[in-house]
Amino acid sequence: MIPISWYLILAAALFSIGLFGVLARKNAVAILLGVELMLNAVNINLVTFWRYNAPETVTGQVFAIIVFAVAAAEVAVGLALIISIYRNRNTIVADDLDLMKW
Amino acid sequence: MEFWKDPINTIFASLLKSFTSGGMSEILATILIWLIGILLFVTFAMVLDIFLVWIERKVVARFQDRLGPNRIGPFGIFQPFADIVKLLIKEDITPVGADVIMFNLAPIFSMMSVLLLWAIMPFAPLMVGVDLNVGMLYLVAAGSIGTLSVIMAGWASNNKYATMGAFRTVAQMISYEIPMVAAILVITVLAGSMGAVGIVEAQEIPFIFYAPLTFIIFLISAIAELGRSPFDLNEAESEIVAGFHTEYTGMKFGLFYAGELLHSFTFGGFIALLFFGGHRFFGLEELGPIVGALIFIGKALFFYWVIMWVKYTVPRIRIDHMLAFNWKFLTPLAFILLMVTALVGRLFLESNWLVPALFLSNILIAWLTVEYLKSHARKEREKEEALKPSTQMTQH
Amino acid sequence: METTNLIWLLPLPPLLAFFIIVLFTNKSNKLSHIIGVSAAALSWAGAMYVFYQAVVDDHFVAFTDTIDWLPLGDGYLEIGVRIDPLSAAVLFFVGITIFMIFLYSVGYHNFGQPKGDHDKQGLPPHGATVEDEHGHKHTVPSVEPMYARFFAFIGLFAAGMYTLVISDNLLTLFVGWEIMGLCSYLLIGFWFAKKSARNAGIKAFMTTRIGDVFMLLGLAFLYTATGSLSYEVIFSEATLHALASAPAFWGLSAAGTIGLLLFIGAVGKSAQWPLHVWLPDAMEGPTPVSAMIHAATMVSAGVYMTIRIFPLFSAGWDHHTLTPAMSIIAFIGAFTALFAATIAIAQNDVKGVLAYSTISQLGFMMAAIGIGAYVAAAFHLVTHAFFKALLFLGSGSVIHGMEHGVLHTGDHSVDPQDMRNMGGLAKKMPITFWTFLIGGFALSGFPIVTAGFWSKDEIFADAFAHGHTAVFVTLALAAFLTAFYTMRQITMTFLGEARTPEAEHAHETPWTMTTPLVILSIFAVGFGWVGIPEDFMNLSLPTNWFHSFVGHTLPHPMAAPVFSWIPLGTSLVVALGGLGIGYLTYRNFKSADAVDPMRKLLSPVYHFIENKYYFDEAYDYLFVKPATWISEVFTNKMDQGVIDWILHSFGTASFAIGSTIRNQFDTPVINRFFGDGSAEVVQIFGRWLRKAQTGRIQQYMLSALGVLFIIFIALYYLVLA
Amino acid sequence: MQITQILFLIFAAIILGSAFKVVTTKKMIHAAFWLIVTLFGVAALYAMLNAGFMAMVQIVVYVGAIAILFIFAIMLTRKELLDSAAPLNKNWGVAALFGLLSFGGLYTLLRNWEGFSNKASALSTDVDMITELGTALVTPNAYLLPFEVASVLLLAALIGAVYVANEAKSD
Repeated sequence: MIPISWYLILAAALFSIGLFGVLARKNAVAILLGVELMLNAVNINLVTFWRYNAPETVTGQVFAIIVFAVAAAEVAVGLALIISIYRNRNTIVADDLDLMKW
Repeated sequence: MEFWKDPINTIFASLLKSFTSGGMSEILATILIWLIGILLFVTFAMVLDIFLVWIERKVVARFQDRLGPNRIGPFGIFQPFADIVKLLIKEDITPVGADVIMFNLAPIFSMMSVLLLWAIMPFAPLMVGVDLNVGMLYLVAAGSIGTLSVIMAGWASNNKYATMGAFRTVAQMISYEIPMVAAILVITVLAGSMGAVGIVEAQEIPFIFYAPLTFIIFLISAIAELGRSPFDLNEAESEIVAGFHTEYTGMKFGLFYAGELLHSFTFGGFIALLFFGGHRFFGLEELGPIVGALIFIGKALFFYWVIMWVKYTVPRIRIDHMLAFNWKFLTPLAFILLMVTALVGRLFLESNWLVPALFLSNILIAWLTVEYLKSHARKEREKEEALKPSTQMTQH
Repeated sequence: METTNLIWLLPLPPLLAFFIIVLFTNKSNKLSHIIGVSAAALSWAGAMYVFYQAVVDDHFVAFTDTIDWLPLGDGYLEIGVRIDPLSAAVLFFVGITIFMIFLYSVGYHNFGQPKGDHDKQGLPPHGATVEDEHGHKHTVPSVEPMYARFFAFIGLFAAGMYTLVISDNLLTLFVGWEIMGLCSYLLIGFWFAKKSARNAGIKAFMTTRIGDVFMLLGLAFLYTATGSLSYEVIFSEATLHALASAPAFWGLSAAGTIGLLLFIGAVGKSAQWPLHVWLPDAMEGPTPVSAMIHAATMVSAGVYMTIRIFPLFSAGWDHHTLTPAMSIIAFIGAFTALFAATIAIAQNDVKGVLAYSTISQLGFMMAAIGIGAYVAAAFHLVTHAFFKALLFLGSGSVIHGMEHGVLHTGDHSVDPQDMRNMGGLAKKMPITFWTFLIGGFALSGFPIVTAGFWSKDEIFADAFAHGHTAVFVTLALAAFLTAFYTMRQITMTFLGEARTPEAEHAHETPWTMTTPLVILSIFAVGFGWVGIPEDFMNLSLPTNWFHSFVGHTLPHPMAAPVFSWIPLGTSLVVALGGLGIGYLTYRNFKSADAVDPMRKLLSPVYHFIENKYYFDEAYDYLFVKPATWISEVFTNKMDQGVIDWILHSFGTASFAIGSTIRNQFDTPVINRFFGDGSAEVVQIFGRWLRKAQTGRIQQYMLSALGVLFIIFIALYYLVLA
Repeated sequence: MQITQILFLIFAAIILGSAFKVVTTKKMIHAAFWLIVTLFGVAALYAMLNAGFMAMVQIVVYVGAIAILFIFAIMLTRKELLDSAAPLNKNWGVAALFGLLSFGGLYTLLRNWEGFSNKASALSTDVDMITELGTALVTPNAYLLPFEVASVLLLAALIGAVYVANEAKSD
């Protein structure tokens, strides 16, 4: 049997990779991709904790489903914003979008 | 007659015995037999596919008042083999600037999305690949792999028409997935299960009598998912050459083509499963799983024929009409049906009046819909007539 | 399915119809009325099923079901449904009348007729000109311009009424109550472009609001005293005993006070004196509305509620001496019954008579509850709902017929609602006449056959048997007047010869209007037979079904009064006498501008009665004018003169102080030193710091994360390790 | 080594490898496809955790909708795909450090948790998890309110996305 630690370490690694993507990618869409990786890592944790610690309840799965809904909403709005920015500024490089500076 | 009662498990047991007697470990033997089973199953599907090509060509010929293939073999039945040979010896072109890996993966994914569906097809009791308790969700999930293959093909071809075709297909498939899921949910509500076997078991009376309108919605959205006429905008040859598979030649094209035909047949099977009791046929299925499987395949062929019938009689519709039809009509109707079915099903729970009540509510909704459409059409007509310049004014 | 589940669903179809019509189908008259009428039919069918289930059960107590609704601090506020015998009986007539009235409205609002020539939203339809195949122009009735809206409103109303009837607690009852109040306002002012309709709507709303405020006070008192509003809790023996023994003030117990406060709500809703003034004005609305809201259902809600809370105000009653609260209710009921009946005899508007008649009949019921005749009140409530709805719909049919005549002659100065302009309509509108006659006789209590006779007789018997002579005499007088004005109305409207050309061209109304009349008239006659006392005329008849059914709503059902010839005789005399005298007085009323025979008879008093005892004017002088005057005085004198002056002087003073401080302290010290100085410091600092603001989101994230990590590591090593 | 453990390691390798490709690959469209591979891997993990429903929802929602949406967005913004330019910004070193830091921090925290090497208890087979889940989502005392709020959120996101991305007709 697989101990819970394997899943947790995998999730932590996936989360860190996603974090790196968010921090380091130039393209705004790629940043969102990183966010998706992080959300997936969270979901792995939720489902794992459900399976290992409280399999008789459904709490973990419900949490994960809510995360799905939030992720879908986040992607829809995020991508709409990116497309809107692309139309107006003709770029989606995060570093070029620096109107809000001194 | 063990074999007659439960063919799959009998074969499995005897094979396992002969393998393990040769000194093989049990797990390894099981996995090996499974792989052989899958291989046989897929081969069956592919052979069936070859005949589907022949049937398709024959039927379309009849619809168009032609004879169809009639040279090779009796009734031209070996025509598909000739086709295969032709496809195999064609030059295999990969366009310049194409994304090679994705370009080659796309046809495989396309075929895979169809074959995945066969895993949950309940041909008969005890003759089902795997009885997933989330079977209907699996159907939708496999559909999204199909979407993926289309977008891969369209993107990787490095061709404007291919990309455009892929865009169209994806827009269509994602849109029509919604009424299809709603229709499946209606069935789930009625059957109280998402598993294919559970749905068949719940159909003492076929679900077509519970939900005739849902059947129509499912049929329409299934045809749209398949991308067959009248929803074949993805390969509208007068507009975008051949859509996402413009750049494919030879057997890669063949895979797309065969995938589409097998997909249609599979959806025929799912229609039979969801609405017409699967392998049930007036108690005939009691004779044994093999008879049940034959009944199931017969029903699937019938609905495959219905899909062909639609394809060769209805002309292609415009893209904005296609989207408007889905979002403004099919989706709301599907959700209304879902709500009404849930409500009526709850009201007449475990009552003898359930079927008549559901049937009547469906009829009522259909009637109201038609009335609404009529009034809407009248209003649109009036609006258009008001826009026309009045000819009487100029005469005075 | 479970009956309780069905009960939950009863208000749903009309409510859905309301939303569907308002949101989607308001452009289509046909769809709207199909949805509206079928919703009413669905609810009706459900109500009948529930009623049937209640009736066939020999040991029927109640269908109840509760769910948790609003989470409160320490538990849930529960709502639920409860159908006991009383609400089953109410549900029965509510279902039928609402369905009938929906159906009737289709014809009343001229469905299927062409659009009017000059019809505008907010005005009654004026008729349309059509050309037939020969090129002749006809004026025909035109369809109501706000047809769909009407069905939406009455749908919402029906939902409110069903909610009220099925609820098992006073809170949801109050919710339904207020929904109906709103709908009543909307529907009275349905033709909002008419000033009179607008004012009538406001008047109805404001008047009932007075009652509702008191009712809310009563609910609040009740909730504080018992911690619940559910019938089961508040009508339990223990609670009632506790409430009855807790003194409130003026010699009333807490139970009596709560009962009276709630009763004031019912006074407003059921238009009892002194809050009766809104109901006659409410006749400005379309007739189906008058029938539904102001005769059959909404005003009945007040009586229903009063019957419902009977255990409250009768707590501590020993079946001999009435409790103070009961006496007050009996007094108001009896007084209203007589008082409204006198007004009704001088009304010329066909609906006006019925409006006052309604007030009077509701007074009968209130008086009956007041003297403890629980079942009699409920019985009269049901029978009255049937025959009053019938009468109102009949009068609507008459008006509709007369409007047809008006359109035909084209003389719009003739009021189609004035009874003096009618006469001889019996021949023109036979179905309307016969059904109206049945309704009128039921209202007057025509012996043996009609429902009104049995219910009124039971009230008389109760009043007499328990020795409430004053109430008995008052009600008998009122019943006499009732028979008199009913016969006056029938004679003036239907009998004799047509007094105007319009009446000659009146026309029978379409089937959607006459069918409800016929159906309701069956109930107006037949429903009385379920409540025939078993010892009537000392015969031994079958058991009084209604009494034993509804009586079991109370934990200790009261015995029916023993038969006595005196109330029966009184009842016969007043009914037949009133009808006879009415016919004799008015059969010679020949011309539209003839003087009313009663005017000669009672010359000074008549004027008084004709003007409804000047109640409207009195309220105008007592409340409306003073309120206006006080507000004017306050704006002109107090507000502008005194208060503004004080404010202005404050202003001047503070201005003086302020300018001193500003010049001496603020400008030199604060501005120059602290203000500018600090700004400069901030500017220098900011110039240095702004380099950090790169506008690059990822760099911000990096720095945020960096700080997070530092804090986290610090915490980890300081706290955890 | 048991078969399940081998399977887990294979899937973990797929997930982490493809995730790494997602954040480093130059071509955006490839990044999106690598994301799909990751998502499939995560779905497989769900299946291994006896959460078949979650696995299917993962594929339907993430692969069928979210990933396709990403591909659409990438194609719509392809004018400057930066396929040739460096995919990472100049802070990537710090970012990598932070990524490692977060992994290290999480690992440290987890290692000190006493339940770190828990084994899964057997799942009772007589309970239908999907039915339980569905009931829980519509039971007022369970998760009805979060469910409703999530649906409102989705509706708001739908309207917002349409509004934001809709090109204003300038006429």
